[in-house]
Amino acid sequence: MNVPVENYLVLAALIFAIGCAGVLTRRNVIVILMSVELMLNAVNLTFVALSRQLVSMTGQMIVFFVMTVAAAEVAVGLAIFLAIYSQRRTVNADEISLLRW
Amino acid sequence: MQPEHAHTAAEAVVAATSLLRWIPLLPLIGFGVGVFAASTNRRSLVHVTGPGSVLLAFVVSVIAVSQLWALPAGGALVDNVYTWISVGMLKIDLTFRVDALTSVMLLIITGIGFLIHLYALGYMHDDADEARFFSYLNLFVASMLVLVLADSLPVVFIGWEGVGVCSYLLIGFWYQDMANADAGRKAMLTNRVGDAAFLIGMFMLVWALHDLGAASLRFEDVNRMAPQLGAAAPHVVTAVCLLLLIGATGKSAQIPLYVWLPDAMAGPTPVSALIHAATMVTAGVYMIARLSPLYVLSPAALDVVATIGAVTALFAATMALVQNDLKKILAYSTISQIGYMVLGVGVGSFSGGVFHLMTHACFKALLFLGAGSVMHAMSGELDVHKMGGLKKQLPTTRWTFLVGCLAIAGVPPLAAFFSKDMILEAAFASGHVVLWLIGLAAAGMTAFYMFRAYFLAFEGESRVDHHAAHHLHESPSTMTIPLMVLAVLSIVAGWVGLPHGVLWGDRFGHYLAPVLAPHDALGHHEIGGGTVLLLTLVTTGVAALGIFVAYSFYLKSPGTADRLAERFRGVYVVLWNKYWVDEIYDRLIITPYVIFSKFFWKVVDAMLIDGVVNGAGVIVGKTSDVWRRLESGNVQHYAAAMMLGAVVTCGVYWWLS
Amino acid sequence: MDFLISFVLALVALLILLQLTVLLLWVERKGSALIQDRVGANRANLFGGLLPFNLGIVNTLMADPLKLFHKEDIIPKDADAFLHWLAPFIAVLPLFVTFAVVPFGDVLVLGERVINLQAADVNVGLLFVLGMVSLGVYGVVIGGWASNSRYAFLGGVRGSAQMVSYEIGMGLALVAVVLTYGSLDLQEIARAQGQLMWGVIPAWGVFYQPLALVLFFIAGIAESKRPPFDLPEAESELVAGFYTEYSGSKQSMFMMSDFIEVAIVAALVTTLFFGGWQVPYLYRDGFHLPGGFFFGVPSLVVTILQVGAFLTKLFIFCWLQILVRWTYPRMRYDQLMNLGWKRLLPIGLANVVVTAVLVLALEGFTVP
Amino acid sequence: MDFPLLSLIVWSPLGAAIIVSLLPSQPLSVPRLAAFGLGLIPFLLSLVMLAGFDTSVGALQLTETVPWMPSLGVYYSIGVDGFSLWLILLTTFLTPVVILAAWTDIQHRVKEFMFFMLLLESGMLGALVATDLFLFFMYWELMLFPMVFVIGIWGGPRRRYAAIKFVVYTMAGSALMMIAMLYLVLVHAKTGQLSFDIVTLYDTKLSYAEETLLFWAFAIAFMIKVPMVPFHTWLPDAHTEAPTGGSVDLAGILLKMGAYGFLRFALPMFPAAAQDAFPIILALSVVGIIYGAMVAFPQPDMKRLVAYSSVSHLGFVMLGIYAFNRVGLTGGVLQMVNHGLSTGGLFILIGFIYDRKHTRQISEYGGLWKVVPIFSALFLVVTLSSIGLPGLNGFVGEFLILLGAFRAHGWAAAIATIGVVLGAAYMLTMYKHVVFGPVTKEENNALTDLTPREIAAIVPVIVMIVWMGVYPKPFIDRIEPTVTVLLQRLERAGANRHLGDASRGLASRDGGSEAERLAVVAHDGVAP
Amino acid sequence: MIAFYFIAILTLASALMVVLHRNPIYSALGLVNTLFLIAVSFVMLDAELIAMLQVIVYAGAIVILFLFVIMLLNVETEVRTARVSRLGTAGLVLALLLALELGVFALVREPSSGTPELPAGFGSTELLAETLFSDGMLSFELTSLLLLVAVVGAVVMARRKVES
Repeated sequence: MNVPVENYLVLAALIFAIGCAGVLTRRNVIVILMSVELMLNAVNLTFVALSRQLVSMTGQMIVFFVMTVAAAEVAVGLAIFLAIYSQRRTVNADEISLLRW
Repeated sequence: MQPEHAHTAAEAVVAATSLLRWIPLLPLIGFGVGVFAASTNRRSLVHVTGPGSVLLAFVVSVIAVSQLWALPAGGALVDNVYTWISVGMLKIDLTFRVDALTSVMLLIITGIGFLIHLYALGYMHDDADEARFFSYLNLFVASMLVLVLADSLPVVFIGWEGVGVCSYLLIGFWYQDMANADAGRKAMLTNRVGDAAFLIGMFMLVWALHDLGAASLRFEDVNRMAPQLGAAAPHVVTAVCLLLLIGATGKSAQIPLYVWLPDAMAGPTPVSALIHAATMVTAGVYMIARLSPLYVLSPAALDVVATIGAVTALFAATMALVQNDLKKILAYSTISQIGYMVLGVGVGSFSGGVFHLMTHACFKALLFLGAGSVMHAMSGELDVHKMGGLKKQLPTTRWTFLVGCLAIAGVPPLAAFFSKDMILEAAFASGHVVLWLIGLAAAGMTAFYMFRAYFLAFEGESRVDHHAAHHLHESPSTMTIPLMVLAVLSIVAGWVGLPHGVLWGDRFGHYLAPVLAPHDALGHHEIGGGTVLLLTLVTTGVAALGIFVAYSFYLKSPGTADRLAERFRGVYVVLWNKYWVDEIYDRLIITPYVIFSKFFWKVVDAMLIDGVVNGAGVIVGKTSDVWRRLESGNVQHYAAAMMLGAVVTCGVYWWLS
Repeated sequence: MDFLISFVLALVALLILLQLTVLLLWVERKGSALIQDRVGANRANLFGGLLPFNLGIVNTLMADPLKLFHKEDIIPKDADAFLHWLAPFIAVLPLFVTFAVVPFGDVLVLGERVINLQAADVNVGLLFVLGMVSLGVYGVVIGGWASNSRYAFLGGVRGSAQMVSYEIGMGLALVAVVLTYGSLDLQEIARAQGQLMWGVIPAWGVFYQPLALVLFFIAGIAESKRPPFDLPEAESELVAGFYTEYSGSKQSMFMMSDFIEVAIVAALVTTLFFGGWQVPYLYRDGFHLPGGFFFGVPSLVVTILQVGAFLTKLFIFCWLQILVRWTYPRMRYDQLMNLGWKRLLPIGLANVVVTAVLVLALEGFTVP
Repeated sequence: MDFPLLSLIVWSPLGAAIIVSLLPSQPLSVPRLAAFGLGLIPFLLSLVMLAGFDTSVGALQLTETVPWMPSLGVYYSIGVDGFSLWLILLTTFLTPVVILAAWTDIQHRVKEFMFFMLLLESGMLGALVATDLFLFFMYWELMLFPMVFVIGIWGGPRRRYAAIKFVVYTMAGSALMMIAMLYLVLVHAKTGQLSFDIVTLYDTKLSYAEETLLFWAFAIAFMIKVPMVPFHTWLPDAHTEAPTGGSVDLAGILLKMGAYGFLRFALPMFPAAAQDAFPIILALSVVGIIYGAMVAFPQPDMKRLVAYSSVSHLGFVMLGIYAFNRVGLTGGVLQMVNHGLSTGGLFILIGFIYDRKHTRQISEYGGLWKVVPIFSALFLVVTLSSIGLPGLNGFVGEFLILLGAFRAHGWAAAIATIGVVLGAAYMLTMYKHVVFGPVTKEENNALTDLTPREIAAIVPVIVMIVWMGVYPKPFIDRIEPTVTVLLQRLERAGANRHLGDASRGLASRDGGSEAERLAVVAHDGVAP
Repeated sequence: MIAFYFIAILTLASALMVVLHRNPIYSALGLVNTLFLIAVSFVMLDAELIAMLQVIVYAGAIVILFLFVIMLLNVETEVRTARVSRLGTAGLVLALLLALELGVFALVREPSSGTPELPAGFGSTELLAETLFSDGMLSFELTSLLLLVAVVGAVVMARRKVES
């Protein structure tokens, strides 16, 4: 199958944009985190597509790392949300402003 | 420093020796011992070392002087100790040098110094801080000796400031009384003003000489180069002379810097005698005499010198007229007498100045010690109006004091008769008739106020209050012996400098001649013997008049003075308040200085500069207070910012590519 | 032609799986009866008992599915209809796919054509298996959540936690195996087990990785939510756990998924630890007994023997699981978690490390 | 010199600091004794260095060069010459003294205090020996922070303010300096050689504009450190709030860094610009002399007074440096050491009395001589040295400075000379109020005189004060050659084009330049 | 090609679902769907291993975690505010711009000259492993460290919740 790499890139771009929109528009932190995952995956897709294009494994390697980091991020992030929720009974981004000023 | 050098300097034999360093060193050792004694209070120790060290110094000085006399006239002993400072062309050796002039000073300092130490033994006997006193006194002697032994201006300056500090310490010796401390500080600061001028003078001189290729401040170099200098840069010479003169006025309590001396009487009387009468205060005169070859090159400067001297002499004398404090009277008389010396050197009679310096050292020391003895007896009372009729209780003191008065009044054949005459004669001869008249008036006043003091204190009926009266007593022998010795000296000291033609003539002048600038350097005409005789009679007459007036006012018909005071109220008040000079200085200098200091501190420093500094801090704080608001704490805002950044970045990148 | 073959292969795999599940349904019923010393399913019958002997098995095979698929499909009120409908499919589909990578035989030689007896030859088969199995969770979670019922919800939550936890143990066990055989391809692993250890013992995983076997087996049972790990569907606590609110065909799908998981676990155990389709000493040309004896066997027969061996082993391990299911009591939830995180995980890690060290140390240890 | 003596001197305090920090902090005597003992090591080493110092050479000696970041042209290159020699000795000399003096002054966190003092010493030494701009800058900062901590932790009530003020002031300068430094290096890199070595950078070709800007960047940094009016207000606060040890090191060495910076960097690197800057700097130093003296006069707080006196004294130093002739420069360098000793001594003594009474208000004292004669006597000596009494160290420096300055800029020197009088004014006034007069405060009668330990701390300082006053020649002899070198540098860059008429006329007369002629004269003492 | 567009459209659809659906559960499902489809794309890009990892890590672990937390907190569906917040609009605009730009990037450059032929075993475990343990060694170790830290951190966080 010979899909030109541009298609994947555009696809990735769109997914990324969608992720951005999610991060910016949603109030629920969990969903925001999901959107972040979307963005990460968009990047992954780009990497893989390009590694295919450039015939180099490095791209895939980076994807590997990205996944690991994502896993860590989610674990910690969700744990934080749990903690916050137990304190403030909310998971709405605009109601959590611990770092205010 | 190389002998041949000195040869070219003053065509005279210069003998190197390592003896001289001991002269200042001995008192210095005494000082060290004194410090040790003071810190571990072993008072008995200083009884030996205090006077002892000075005595030894005296002995060594005598030896040195005798060696000097062994040399042909104009010779000198030189002791090069070590190089003090040496930068590039500037090489300052710590070198001691004894020539005629120095030898005179040496003997005065060590000799009279010893006597006064002796006197102090008795005077300070029941003072707890005796040890400290003697250590200071020794230190003073040491510095004074450095001053006179020095062969270059900077080394002179060491002694110059050293004696200043010592006088500061000794004036404030009884530090418990703030007044004394203030007096000490006043002395120090006033001197400092002079010293600053002195320094600048030195700088000018050294660079001027440097441009002539001989950057040195050694006296023989200076004096040797003086003619060239005068030719090359006469204005420089004048400036240097005047600056050094200011220094001298500070040290020698001349107008305008005399104000410290009267207050300096706060110190113990031996100090007044030694420092503020015999030695230190004459340093200025010594210095001018020392640099006479330079001074003679600038008639203008010399005129200034002479004028200052004469005016001071009269001015101080007038103030002395109305003083009631015995020591104050003596203080003003000292100022006035030094005025004479300055007048003397000013009119070119350097030997005359030094001559009067020597005689004055004798009789003024005598007078002070006498006053001290009186004080001792009167348990600290100094007001002449509270004395009277002391001659019964204090015979020795009385006689010696009387001798002193006669001497200072210029009664022949006592000391001042010859020295003062020599100066006045020189003044007249050099054509400064006005100055001569002033001097004459001053002479008359001197006679008057000295005898006023004498009559009030020793003659007439006693006005001593009772509790002081019942333990009136003659001072111990340690005090009286010096008095007698000094009395004798005051009588005979003048005989070494008789007028020309009279007996052996002016031996003193001859002795000093090689060192000092030639008497006729100013080219003033020699005057005939007749005139000399006339002048002598006039002065003597004036002196006698003064004595008589004093007698009639205070002994024959007491109260006349008060009536006069009533009559000439204004004059009296002015004199009584010493022309308000202190007050004027206070208003003109000190108060503004303090005000400005406070202004600089509180306004410029605290408000202006720190205002800017702290202001900067405040501004930063305020601005960040504004920016801070950006930290909404809402994650999405940050995310939005990031996003915006990304968009912009990409946009820019795209734009560029 | 190729397409046809792969289609056939896929079909075969699917058939094996489906038959197996239905069979297991009956085996479980009869087996439990046997263990509990009772008769078990014996009512359904053909021809109204005209026949002298009871064809219970056939009946059961036919009857149970029929009954289930004819029942009414109830969607509870306030349930999220879509997800409620979706859940069972999510539960079943990945499992079907999973079986595709399991080799049920070596090769079938038809004329010049050599067919690899494996539905889908994925060179990362093992990972594929793991991935699919992990997808199975969603059925549970969504089903539990969608049916808007406390019991179901709790079942879903339990299920998610449990399965995520035990995947790790499972993964670690597999890692050890992979290290040993140096491949992720199940077929290769199976082939690798054809060699002999010291010329006698077949190089099966059980001999190389006994510990891994235990771990995998336990984790497998946990993954398939069967007792003693059946917390998500604990009858005595949560009625029927995540599928409380299901009935009819959907419920049957959940049950099917249950049995399919049993089958898959069995298949994996077989393939990874018991030589898969391997028959000891049997090679493509025949038996090579230790000591140089040789009996030639036609390759078709070889293939049949191997497939037969595979199926036999499969049955054995299914039966083993059923035995476990009816033998052990249910664990408490904390015990479950402790076992997963504090026992299996460390042991698994240790096993991996030791294996890795050994692999490096003595080269010959790795089989191929 | 194969044996890395200089490095040893620089690093030994650091080692000492580390050792001290590892020791137990209780009992307090442990860190104190350790710090004192270890603090002596660098001093002894520096004495060895002094012995090995070649008097006849003006260039850098005992140099060491080790590649540090060769790719950046950064080398660990150090050396010592007449400028740094005595300051190094002063540093190593003062540190043990300070530790001894701060024995009881510091009661809490003694170990940390000692650690910082030693660290500070190391930093100061490093800055003094560094001949690589980068290295110097590093030490320059390393020198800053221990002092900040010392002020900020052990300081007085307003220590926070003082410490921050100190930091911000200095950092402001440092920032400028760093920029200039980098710029200079980059300009030099155009020659294809990337180097931070100052001797190399001396010969960087700069346009006059560049040179001027760079000079001012450096100069301001150093002027703040000196400090020159109007950058001085950090000093009184820092001094007042700092503990005794801090004040002594601050006055003793830190302030010298400014003037030293001028000598080592600003002047030789930007000779022309440096000399054209003379009107401003000269004016500021003279203003500083008078202004400092005047502001010092009404100060109610002893330390503040002494702090302002430092402003005045450092003004003298700058004046001497800007005389641009042998005498003035030598005097300036010498005066740095003098000021270090006398002001250091003053702070030590004030610290002693502060230990007893816990106030520095002059009005709180009076009549101390009666109570604590030994203290008063020593205080007297140090005071006199501070007001430049001939025979004590202060005079020699002042004399040479004024002499030199008088040659270059007569009026400036003349005005500055007034500073001598004013100096006496405030010092003696303070001394009078503290020591003379009746004992006004009752509790002062309870004051105890100096302990042997305290005497041991201050006496070495006084010995040095007297020695340098009575026999300064050895000191001058080691400074002078370096001065000559510097003068020749300045000369080549057209020095003394701004010097007084006299010298210009003279230069025209014997054709020779100030520096050369002085160099000639140097050999045969008095020129015939 | 068709397959790609099919997959792509599905992917975008499910991605949109993540962002748009008010119910977190659906978002999560949308996410897992997207991820799975991306995995498929990976397979199409001859990155099978990555694809599998994608499924295992994301689908198998991460999203389950999401679901778990969502259910644990049982987050109610978001109440959609009447008007879209300023931030929301800004976000949308930004997202669009970004998509535009990135897309433009991808498209303006001259089209890639077909897809290169791959060497045998590209994307295989061995190759990835080699790259990973040669070039990426350090990063690998660091990542492992990061994971450890993350675990500890997560535990600590969760613990605090339990205590309070």
